[in-house]
Order: sequence, then structure tokens, then C-alpha cells
Amino acid sequence: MTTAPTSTNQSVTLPVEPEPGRRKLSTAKAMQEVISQRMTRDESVFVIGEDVGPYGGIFSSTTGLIDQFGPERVMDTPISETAFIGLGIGAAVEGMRPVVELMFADFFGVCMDQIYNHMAKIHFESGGNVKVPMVLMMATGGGYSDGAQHSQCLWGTFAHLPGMKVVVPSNPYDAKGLMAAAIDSDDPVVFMFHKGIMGLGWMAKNSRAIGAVPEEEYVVPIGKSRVAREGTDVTIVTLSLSVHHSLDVAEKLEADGISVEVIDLRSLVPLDRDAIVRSVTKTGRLIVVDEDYQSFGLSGEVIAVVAEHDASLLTSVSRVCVPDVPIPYARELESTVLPTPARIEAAVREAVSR
Amino acid sequence: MTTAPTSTNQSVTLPVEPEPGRRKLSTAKAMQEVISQRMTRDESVFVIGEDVGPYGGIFSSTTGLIDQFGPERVMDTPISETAFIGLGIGAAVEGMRPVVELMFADFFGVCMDQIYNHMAKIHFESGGNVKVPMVLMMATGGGYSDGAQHSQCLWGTFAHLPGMKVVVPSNPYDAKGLMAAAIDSDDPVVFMFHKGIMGLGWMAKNSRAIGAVPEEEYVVPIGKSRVAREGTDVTIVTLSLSVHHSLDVAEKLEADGISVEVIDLRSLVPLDRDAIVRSVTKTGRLIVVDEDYQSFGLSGEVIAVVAEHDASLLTSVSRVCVPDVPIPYARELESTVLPTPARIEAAVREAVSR
Amino acid sequence: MTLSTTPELTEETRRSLLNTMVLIRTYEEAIRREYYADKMPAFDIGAGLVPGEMHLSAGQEPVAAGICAHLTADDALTATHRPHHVAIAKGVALRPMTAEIFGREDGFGHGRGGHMHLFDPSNHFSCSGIIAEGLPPALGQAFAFKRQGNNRVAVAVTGEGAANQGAFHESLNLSALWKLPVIFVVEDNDWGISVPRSESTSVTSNAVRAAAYGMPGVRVENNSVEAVYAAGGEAVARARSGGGPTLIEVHTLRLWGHFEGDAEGYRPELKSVPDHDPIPRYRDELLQAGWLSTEQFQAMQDRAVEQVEDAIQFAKASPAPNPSEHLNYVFSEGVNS
Amino acid sequence: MTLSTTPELTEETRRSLLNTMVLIRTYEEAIRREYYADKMPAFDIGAGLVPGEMHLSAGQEPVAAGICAHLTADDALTATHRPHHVAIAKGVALRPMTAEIFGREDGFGHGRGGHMHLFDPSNHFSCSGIIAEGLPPALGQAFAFKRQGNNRVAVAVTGEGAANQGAFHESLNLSALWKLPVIFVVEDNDWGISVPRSESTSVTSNAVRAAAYGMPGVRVENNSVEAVYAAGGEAVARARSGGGPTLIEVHTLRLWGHFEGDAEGYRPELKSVPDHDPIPRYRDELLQAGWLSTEQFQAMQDRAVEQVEDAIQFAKASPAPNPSEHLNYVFSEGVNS
Ligand SMILES: Cc1ncc(C[n+]2csc(CCOP(=O)(O)OP(=O)(O)O)c2C)c(N)n1
Ligand SMILES: Cc1ncc(C[n+]2csc(CCOP(=O)(O)OP(=O)(O)O)c2C)c(N)n1
Ligand SMILES: [Mg+2]
Ligand SMILES: [Mg+2]
Repeated sequence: MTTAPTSTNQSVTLPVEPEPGRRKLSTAKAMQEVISQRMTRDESVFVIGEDVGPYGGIFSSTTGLIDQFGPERVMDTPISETAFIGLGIGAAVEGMRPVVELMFADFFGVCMDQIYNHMAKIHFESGGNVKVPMVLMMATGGGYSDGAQHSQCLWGTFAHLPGMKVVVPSNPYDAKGLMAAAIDSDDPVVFMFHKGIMGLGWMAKNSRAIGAVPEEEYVVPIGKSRVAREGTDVTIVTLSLSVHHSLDVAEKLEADGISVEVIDLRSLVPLDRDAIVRSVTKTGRLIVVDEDYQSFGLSGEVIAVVAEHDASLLTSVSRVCVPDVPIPYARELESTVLPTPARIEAAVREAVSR
Repeated sequence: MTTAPTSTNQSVTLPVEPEPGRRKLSTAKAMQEVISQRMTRDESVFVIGEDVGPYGGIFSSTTGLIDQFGPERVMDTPISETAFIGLGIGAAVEGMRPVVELMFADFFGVCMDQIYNHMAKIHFESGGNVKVPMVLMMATGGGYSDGAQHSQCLWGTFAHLPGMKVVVPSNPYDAKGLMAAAIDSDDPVVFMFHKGIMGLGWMAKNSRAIGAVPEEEYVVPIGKSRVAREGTDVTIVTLSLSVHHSLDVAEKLEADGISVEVIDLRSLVPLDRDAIVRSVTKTGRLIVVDEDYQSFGLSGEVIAVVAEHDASLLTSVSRVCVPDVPIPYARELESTVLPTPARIEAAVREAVSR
Repeated sequence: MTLSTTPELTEETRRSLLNTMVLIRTYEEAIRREYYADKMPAFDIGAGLVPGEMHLSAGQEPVAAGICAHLTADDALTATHRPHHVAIAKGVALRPMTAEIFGREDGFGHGRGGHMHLFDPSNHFSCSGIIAEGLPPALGQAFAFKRQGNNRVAVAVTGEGAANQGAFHESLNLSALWKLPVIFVVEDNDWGISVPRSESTSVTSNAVRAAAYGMPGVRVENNSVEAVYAAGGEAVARARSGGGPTLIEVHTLRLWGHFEGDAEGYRPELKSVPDHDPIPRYRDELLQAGWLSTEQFQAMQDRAVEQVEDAIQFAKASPAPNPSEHLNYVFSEGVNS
Repeated sequence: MTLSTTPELTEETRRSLLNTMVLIRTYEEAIRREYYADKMPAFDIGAGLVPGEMHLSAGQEPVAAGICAHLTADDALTATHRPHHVAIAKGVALRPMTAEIFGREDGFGHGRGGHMHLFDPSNHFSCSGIIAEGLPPALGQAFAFKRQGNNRVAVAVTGEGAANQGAFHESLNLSALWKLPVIFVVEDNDWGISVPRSESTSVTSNAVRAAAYGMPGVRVENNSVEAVYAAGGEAVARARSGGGPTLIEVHTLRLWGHFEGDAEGYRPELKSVPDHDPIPRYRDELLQAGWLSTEQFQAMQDRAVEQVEDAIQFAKASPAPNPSEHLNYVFSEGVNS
């Protein structure tokens, strides 16, 4: 518990969002790099999960770490998510800074009690006396026919339950800076990376999954969204892979004289409510694009935030989400339920036509 | 699977929402009665869970059933929620109609995979060829200092994930009729009863937790909300115990000339979107009262539903929910975070003052 | 290496076991071919006629053949992310199964399920991609059978990696306690993706874990189809006669990668793996003993190819699901949310 | 019934074990008194100075005393919904613990936690109300200790009902695999709420389940504090010296209801339960053997009452948490959502 910190973290403060520079990395490489940098600097950081060792993470989040830090600090676990996430919690309580991987967000159902009743509540129940500085990272999202149990986003599920920050980067730069902030955080952070933004060689990816990343360490503060593109006609509030789809659509529609602003939320908890309101105040039109299930989740919350501020900003509002149906396997069906560029484009055209 | 139904259900169709009559029951007794009636009529119905046998359910949902039907059809289970909920799924797949109790909704984290990846998805993944006619009932809610792990509502968590109906009765009449509909349903139904509406002798309760219930069987269709009280100035959209608090407030404010309409949702999935819009169209003011956590849940969804229909109906909108904090133990703190009558009243007064 | 053959087996049974294994292998090879056909040269998991993850079972045929030989279509079986071998051995029809793997309308799930979600109600066959979570539903099927008073059984198949999951423990305890007619089959192929058994499991045999539930446990070594057959026969007979559950662990072999596309950098002995292929081994044994002729084997193979290619043709000819029906099948009455 | 006393125990150790048990019982009786004080005549679970569920540990003192005698404040312990006895034996301060149970500002959690959520960082003590889910965090504490290269250990306490939960299995496997310095203590009080052990557990002793993980397992019969002490000493020594985890099951006794207010209609032998109370039994044994005088016992009791009543006074005098601070402590920096 808090009396026994083993952290050797020498950090003072890291630069906040420096210029990206010219070096390009995939999101996966950016994550590996920052975890490696933190592990170098802080003995209390370690990595556990299924296939995070020699395999390097099914989605390459940990490639190379075991070679650098050895099997004492990068450990493959049995398929026992409850046990090893709980192990992370206990180690964090004793002052370590675990980075624990849950391979797919879809697997939360076998270990959610440790996550939401323990990791997320111990700090509160202890009246602030016990901290759980832990990162729980996991892959999310579909689009490659992995079926109903391996394609879900589910960030709304985590964000609904209090006590954990929920971070969802969309690109390599943010992934590196947000992971640094997550490891530094004294609170538990759920770090959800979409497979489609990792820049994997074996999966179709958006070109923005590879981008400029500074070599030095820096942080992107958790809770601050980013204006991924400025625009004046419509605000798209979105996150993760859908940011890229939205930017693609925005670029395309520029030719038609439609100016789209794209807000990349970067985290659900904390939610940057001010930025949402600010943008919609400017454009007067809101579209929420979310690869999670539509109802009882992020999209409703974003709309409610604006409604509570000023409902007159919502004369044009719509959602492009997964329509409350499990993710189907067949490509023809899956692409119908996902928030594809085609659906986003249609929503924007519809919005500006009103 | 569907080829081997063992159901001996002789039902033709049950009456829909008959007159309540004069016989009064607690919600717990109404639930016991309808489960007993269905078990009598249909050999394929059985009850399993922790302490559902001689104890009769920690919140009296199954009292007396083991005496009537014996330990072959009413079975206590080990503390193995994943195993026994999965057992229910497999039995349902083979044509039985299990009523499975998860003692507290708060325990979903140890068994959510069976619930959301199996119970809720098998029908879809099988292209409609395999049905899972199962009821998963569970206690929800706080207000008696049971702390952060035993006081949660969590219906937003279930409702966000596709494939299960989510039913939340507020009173004995509805509990009986909705449970009949749930057992009859060919789809999985999550049946969430608030401890405070059960009419338990050992817990403070709202007087409406005991009410008129017909002795004969009937159904309350799943997916249809109820106007619990008509009014013209403000719409409160709510459910479960908060319906009673809202009605108490409405009665009180009548004296001040404030007319409050109270919509009892009765289910989250399906959500009666039309009724929400209809009422807000009439009153022009919306308050969502929800004992679940505020963000990324029911309250946002209700507001979004109205915004998508006509945002000009939302000039007065607010939420009375649990403010994204775990439920605290101390009474002084818990009553501050719960949607108490005092908070509801304040919200109504604020709404009509605008 | 010789197999421990079971003396009382008839030649016919032996050929039938081999035949099942050959059919499975033929199937997996064909799926593999189709899977890669339109993903090369740059492998893209989401591309091609068969997209998504693909977990094939080559090398594990003895488990499927040996266990399922004792089952009828009325018995239930739940499988894992690696389901084809047990599906085929259980008698699941190749055409709708293959159409589902191709994501077509004539598939078991009208393309909703895919390779990890095959549901054949007429065979009481199902599978799930979540580790060890296929076990609990098998308990419920067994429970229903027991209540029906017939002698049907349920088999739950899982990997050795999965035996460290909580659902495994809960399922074994509950089934033993309630004396449910279940057979738990653990396929120990030494690996859970890249994690060797020694780094996942604190004991060398999962059979010893049966004692923690007071149920019989047996470990079958050497990937021997006849030894699996023997152990399966005993366990199924026990379950049918009301004797409750049994745990069978089979030391088997994952001949290929965890999923297709797996470079297997973590498996140093990879090169020697094919030497342990159970099919040529068993074939040679039967040939040598005179229980099988080369002609018979050739006929088996021909028939397998015919069946498999027919199924693949069927799948390819089946239409894609209609995108406008993307909201179907969430609930039985059609409402969604 | 005689206890198997351990010859090498000093008189002092014996008295110290008894003393711990007496302190615990005194505490539980006082909490019970306070709990009911303002809930009668019509019992209302949410009313009174101590609201909510209340799981008391009377009868299970031998487990707490025998195990914790081997621990220091640097060792960790995770407890369950029934945490007071182990908290007290572990050395947790009564004042902030009691204030927390009363929901006061000076409680360990400033009133946020309550009786099932007591966190004492200086003693590395914690508890949780979710069955078996206290085990995994203990693994992490042990992991941290191991990494620190010291010889601290972690103890995870749980009930026999909890031993059927998946988290139990996963935790035992992982700790055995990684040779973590953990001691798993199963308190078998024959009941999980109203469900008798025979209806929850497929084996008669959880100690046999240790074999499923290749770890030593021992069952202590007869609720004997000295036998617990002996088993605990061995297990703690093993863990401290790098020998890995141990499973200890103690057959103990739930003297009262599952929670206060439990009418226990399901427990037919209820009337004979008090006859098995371990405290008078052990007291008489020590008196008879001349290891304890009546005066010494009286002094123990007096001191216990004094400590306990002091804690209760402290709790009652502590202010209620300030309702305006209801959003505090969600995150360390104060933001909530
Ligand atoms: C709960 C859960 N955790 C992790 C995974 C990811 N996963 C899929 S297969 C697999 C390995 C399974 O190993 P084993 O049980 O031995 O089966 P095998 O693949 O060897 O047949 C893992 C970890 C999953 N599907 N579900
Ligand atoms: C996951 C979960 N399921 C069910 C419960 C409800 N519950 C609380 S205590 C208890 C019985 C526990 O029995 P046991 O482990 O033997 O401990 P004991 O109460 O006898 O000390 C149950 C079922 C819970 N808290 N958590
Ligand atoms: Mg394996
Ligand atoms: Mg017990």
C-alpha cells in the first residue's frame, strides 16, 4: 500500500504536447517506445498479460520489451484475466506501476469485477488513502470480420462505471503521450487502442495510423480533446479509428464547400465537455460518430452534454454508431453496422442540407 | 437446442394488464406468485441461484418455491455465477425456461461474459436458429448503507450491450406482469428489481412497494412504459424506486400548482422512445431521474432520444442521477449522491422557474 | 513410436477413426487454401473470401475422432475458437458450416456467426471464442438431458491453456456436485497461442485436477486416437449411466500456427513438429497391421476431398447476406433496442 | 473433545492466542450491540448508527489468531465481507476501523468504505465484499514483495463457499506458477449464507484442491487455534523462504447468522452451535493445564473491553463526513468524469 513505494521514477515533468517533428512511427511502435522509456526510468513499471513476451502482444503493443527488460519485467501470464489483473492491482497498491494487457476489450466479462469493483473503487473506498496507479490496456474494434466476440469497442461500458480514466487514442503521437500520462497517473487508466490504428502490417489500416512522433518523452494530458480539423459547418465529435474516417470525409467534402470540424475526444473519462460545447457553438450542427453500440453510451452522453448547456445548439443532431446489434461476421453486414466513411459522409450531407 | 423443447407450457395468451383489483401484495410476493404460477403450468421452468432454496432468496424473490416444487426445480447453487448462469443458458438452448438469480447486480463482473457474450449473442450468431429463453433476475439499488459493491443499479451497463431485454419494474403489479412476460419471452431477459420496491419487512420502503395485484396470471408487455401520473408542466422520465420518489414529489408539488407527469419506463431494452417524446412534447420540460451512474447511461440516452426528435423540446432539461462516484457507505454521503425526493423536488422547482 | 492400440477394436472402427481424421485434415487443408487464396502476397486478415481469424485444428484430429465416435446427434458438444475438427467428427453438415465460414446466407448463422460461432441445433453443436466459457452452457445442456430422463450426454472441449480459467473450475465443481452427464475434454497441445504449457499451468497434467472435484480424471498421452477412443468410451458410458462427469486430457499436437498468419517465432522446435503428425502415423500402423489397404486409404481420401470440395463449392455459390437485413436476429420478434 | 496442542508452544504464546481471540469476540459483541441498539423493535437494516449489512466473525477467532500470530505489519492480508477478526489479529487499529464501521470522518476511508471496505495501508490490510475477489490483489502484493527482494508475505483469507469461485482457481494456479509468497486461508464454517458445504463443494476438503496446483495443502480440523498456529507457521515460513504458496483450510464455526438479522431457518442444528464455541474451550484447556490463571483471563477480558469501548467512543465522537465532499476521492486529482 502507499507506505511501500518502490518507484524509482526520476521524472520531474515531461514536456506537454511538443511539436511532432518528422520521425514517423506506427501507433504500435509509439506505444512500445514509451513503455520502454518509462521502464528504463522507473523500476516499478512492469508489463504482464497474455502473449506480451516473446510474441510481443497480439497487436504488437509490447514487441521487443522482453528482449530489452527480460522475463522479470515482461511476463506472459496464464489465461486467467481475473488473477493477473488482480495481481496488477495488488502490485499497484504496493507502489508499483503495472501495465497490464487485456488482449481484447471483448474479454472484459471474465474479469470485470477486478476492474470495476476493485481497480476503480479502492481509492474511493479507502478515502484516498490507497492509490492504484495501474494501466490496463486493451485492443478494441472491428472491421476485419472477427465476429461478435472479438470486434467490440465497449468504451461506453468502462466509462459508465466510476473510478477509472478511459483513454482512447487515435494516432501514434497521442498514443505515446497518453500512455506516458497513463503510466504517470496515480489513478487507474483503461487504455483502449483500436486495432485499426496500430499500423499493423497484416491488417488494412488508415494511413494516419503511421505518423510523426517525437523520440523524447512527453505527455498528452488525459482529459483534453483535440481539434483534429477545424471547420465551420458541422462538428463531428468522435474518437479512435473513426477520427480518421471523419477526417477522410472532411477532406473529401471540402471540395463541395462543406467545412467539417472534427473533435478527437482522446478520452471518455474525463470527458472534455467544454470542447464539445465550444465546437457545436461554433458550427451549430452536431454529429457523434462512435464505433461502440449506439444506445446508453457515449453518443447519448455527448448529446446530453450539449442539451444541458444549450439545447438550441441541437437543431441539427445525429449519430453514426453501431445500431445496437452484435457485430456480424460477414463483411457485407459488418460494414453496414460500422461507422464507415460512407455513413459519415451521408450524415454530414444530411446535416448541412437542413 | 431448438429441436428438443421440453416445455409443457399450456398457455394460449394471457390477459394484458387487467384491472389491478383489490388484493394487495408486496413486490416480492407478486414475483413469487407469478414464478410459481408459471412453474405449475410449465415443467420447463426452474429456478436456480444462490440461496434461492430454503432461504427463499436474499430479497425474498423465491420464498416458498422450494416447498412447492422441491429441490429438483428450485436449486441452490455454489457461489459460481459463471457456471450456473451458463448452465441456465445451456438449459434454455435445449428448450427449458430457466429463471436464474444473480443475487446483486453488483456481482455482474464475475459472470458478465456468460451474460453478454453468450446469453445475449447466441440467438444472433446462430442467425436466429438457437433461442435462449431465459430470465436473469437480480437485485439493484442502494439507500441502506451497503457500500460501493452492493448498492449499484447498473441497468445502463446491461442496456448498452445488445441482445438482452432489460426490464426494471417499479411496483408489484408490474413486477408480476413483466415477470410473466419475461418467462414467456423467447429472448433472454434481465429482470432488475430494486431492493427498495420489494416490500421487505426489514428495509425501509416506499408505501407503493405494496399494491394491488390480480391473482390470475397476466402480462405486462415488455417495452411499453406507463404514465404513472399525468401532468402538464414537467415530464419526469424515470424507473424503479425513483418512480415512487417522483410520485411523492409530484403529489407534494400539486399543492403549489406544479403539475408533474411521471413516466415509468418499465424497461430500458426495448426503450419506449415514443412515450418519452410524447410526454415531453406535452410538457415542454424534461427531467431524467435515474439511480444509475449519470454519465454514459440511461439519462444521456433519454435526452438524446428527444434531441433527435426535436431539440426545441429540450429548452428545459436536467438530470437527477448518481454523479459518477461510487456509492459511499456513510448515510450522509449516500443520501447526497442518490436521487432523493429532495433532489427531485429541487430539479422540478428549478425547471418550472425557468 | 508405437501406439497403445486397444485390442477389442474392430478393424472397421479403426478405419472409421482414421476416416474421420482424414476428413478433418482434408477440410482444414482446404480452408487453409481458401483462406490464403486471396490474401497474398501482402497478408491482410480482413481480406478475401474467408476473412477474420482462422484457428485450424490440424494435428488434433485424434481427439475429435476418438471422443465423437461415442456420440450421436442427440448428444451435445461445445467447442472453442478451434472448432472444426470436433464439429466434423460430431457429424455437423459440411455445407452450412462452410457457408458460415465464408459468411454466406446459407451458413448456419446466415453469416452472422463465422468460424468461431457455428451453431448446428440438429447436432446440438456450438462453439464460442471466449476461453473456457463454452463449458458452462454444456452443463446446462447436460442438465436438460438429465431432467428429460434420457441418457444423452454433453461434451465440453477446451484447450490446456483454458484449464487455468475460472470458468473451468466452476464448471467442474458444479457438474460433479450435480452429477451431470458431462465429459470435459482438455486438448493439451502444449501451447496457448505463444505461451507454453509450462508457463501457464502449475501442474504437469490437468488430469490431476479432477481430484479437486472428486471426479475421475485421465490423461491420454501420445495423441493416440485409440487411447482417446478408449477413454472417451469409458467416460461417455459413465455419464450415460448416471455416473456423472469425467475429465479427459489428451496430449495432442498443434501442427500449424495458433491462427493462420502466426509466424510462430516463439516455437523453436517448429521444424520437428510435422514428424509427429498423427494421421500418417496411424495410417501406417493400420496398413502395417493389415487393417487397412492402400486402396481403402485412397478411397477415404478421395471421398474426403469430394465432400470437402462440394462444401466449398456450396459456400462459394451461396449468396452474401443481404445488408438490408443487418438488424435481424437480435431478438426473436425483431425489435432491437 | 481435546485439542491437539502443539508441545513446543510457550505458555505466553498460548495466552497471546487466547488474548487475540478474546479481543476479537469482545469487539464483535460490541459491534453487535451497537448494530441492534437503534434498529429495534422493527429491524430496519438501513437505520441506526451502524447501518447496512453486518457480517460478524464470532466463532472464527482461531483462524485469525493462529494465522496472524506469524505476521508483522509489513505483511499483507486481504479479507472478505467478514473481515473484523483478521483485521484485529493483524493489528489494525481499532479506532479508525470502528469509525469507518460507523461511517465517520475519522474512519479509514472517511466513511466511504464501511464494514466491508476497510483499508489500513500501514498494516497492508484490505478487504472486499465480492466473493473470492480479494485473492488476486494479494497475489500482486506478494509479487511486489518478491520484487523488492524482502521476505514479506501476503495472506488471502476466504470462505469455503468462495473456494468454488473462478477467482480461487486462477489465483492458486498463478501463485504456484510464479512461486509467490502467498498463504491462502480457507475458513470452512460449513455454510455460505444458507447453503451448506455439501451443496456447494464437490469434495469434502479444499486441502485436496492444493494438489491441482502442485502446492502444499493442509486441513485443520476442530477449529483448533494451536493447529492453525502450527499450519500457519509452516506456511508463512515456506513463503518467507521462497518456497511459494500454501493452501490452509480450517474447519471453523460460524457462531452467529451469516449477517445480523439472519433468522437461520436453514440451520437446523442451530441450538447446539454455541456448545462448540472455541473460546471457552481453549480458555478451559489453558486453565486446566495451569497455563492461564483466572486472574489473567479476567485481565484479558478487561483490557479487551477497555480497548473496544474506547474505539466505539472514538467512533461515536467522530464527525460524520461532510456531505459537500461527496465527490471527493474518485480520482487522486479531484476530477470525476
Ligand atoms: C477470456 C479469453 N482470454 C483470452 C483469449 C485469447 N485467446 C484465444 S485462443 C487463446 C489460447 C488458447 O489456448 P488453449 O486453451 O490451449 O487452446 P488452443 O488454442 O491451444 O487450442 C487465447 C489466449 C480469449 N479468446 N478469451
Ligand atoms: C461474487 C459474489 N457472489 C455472491 C455474493 C454474496 N455472498 C456474500 S457472502 C456469501 C457467502 C460466502 O460464503 P463463504 O465463502 O463460505 O464465507 P462465509 O460467509 O461463510 O464467511 C455470498 C454468497 C458475493 N458477495 N459475491
Ligand atoms: Mg493449447
Ligand atoms: Mg462459509
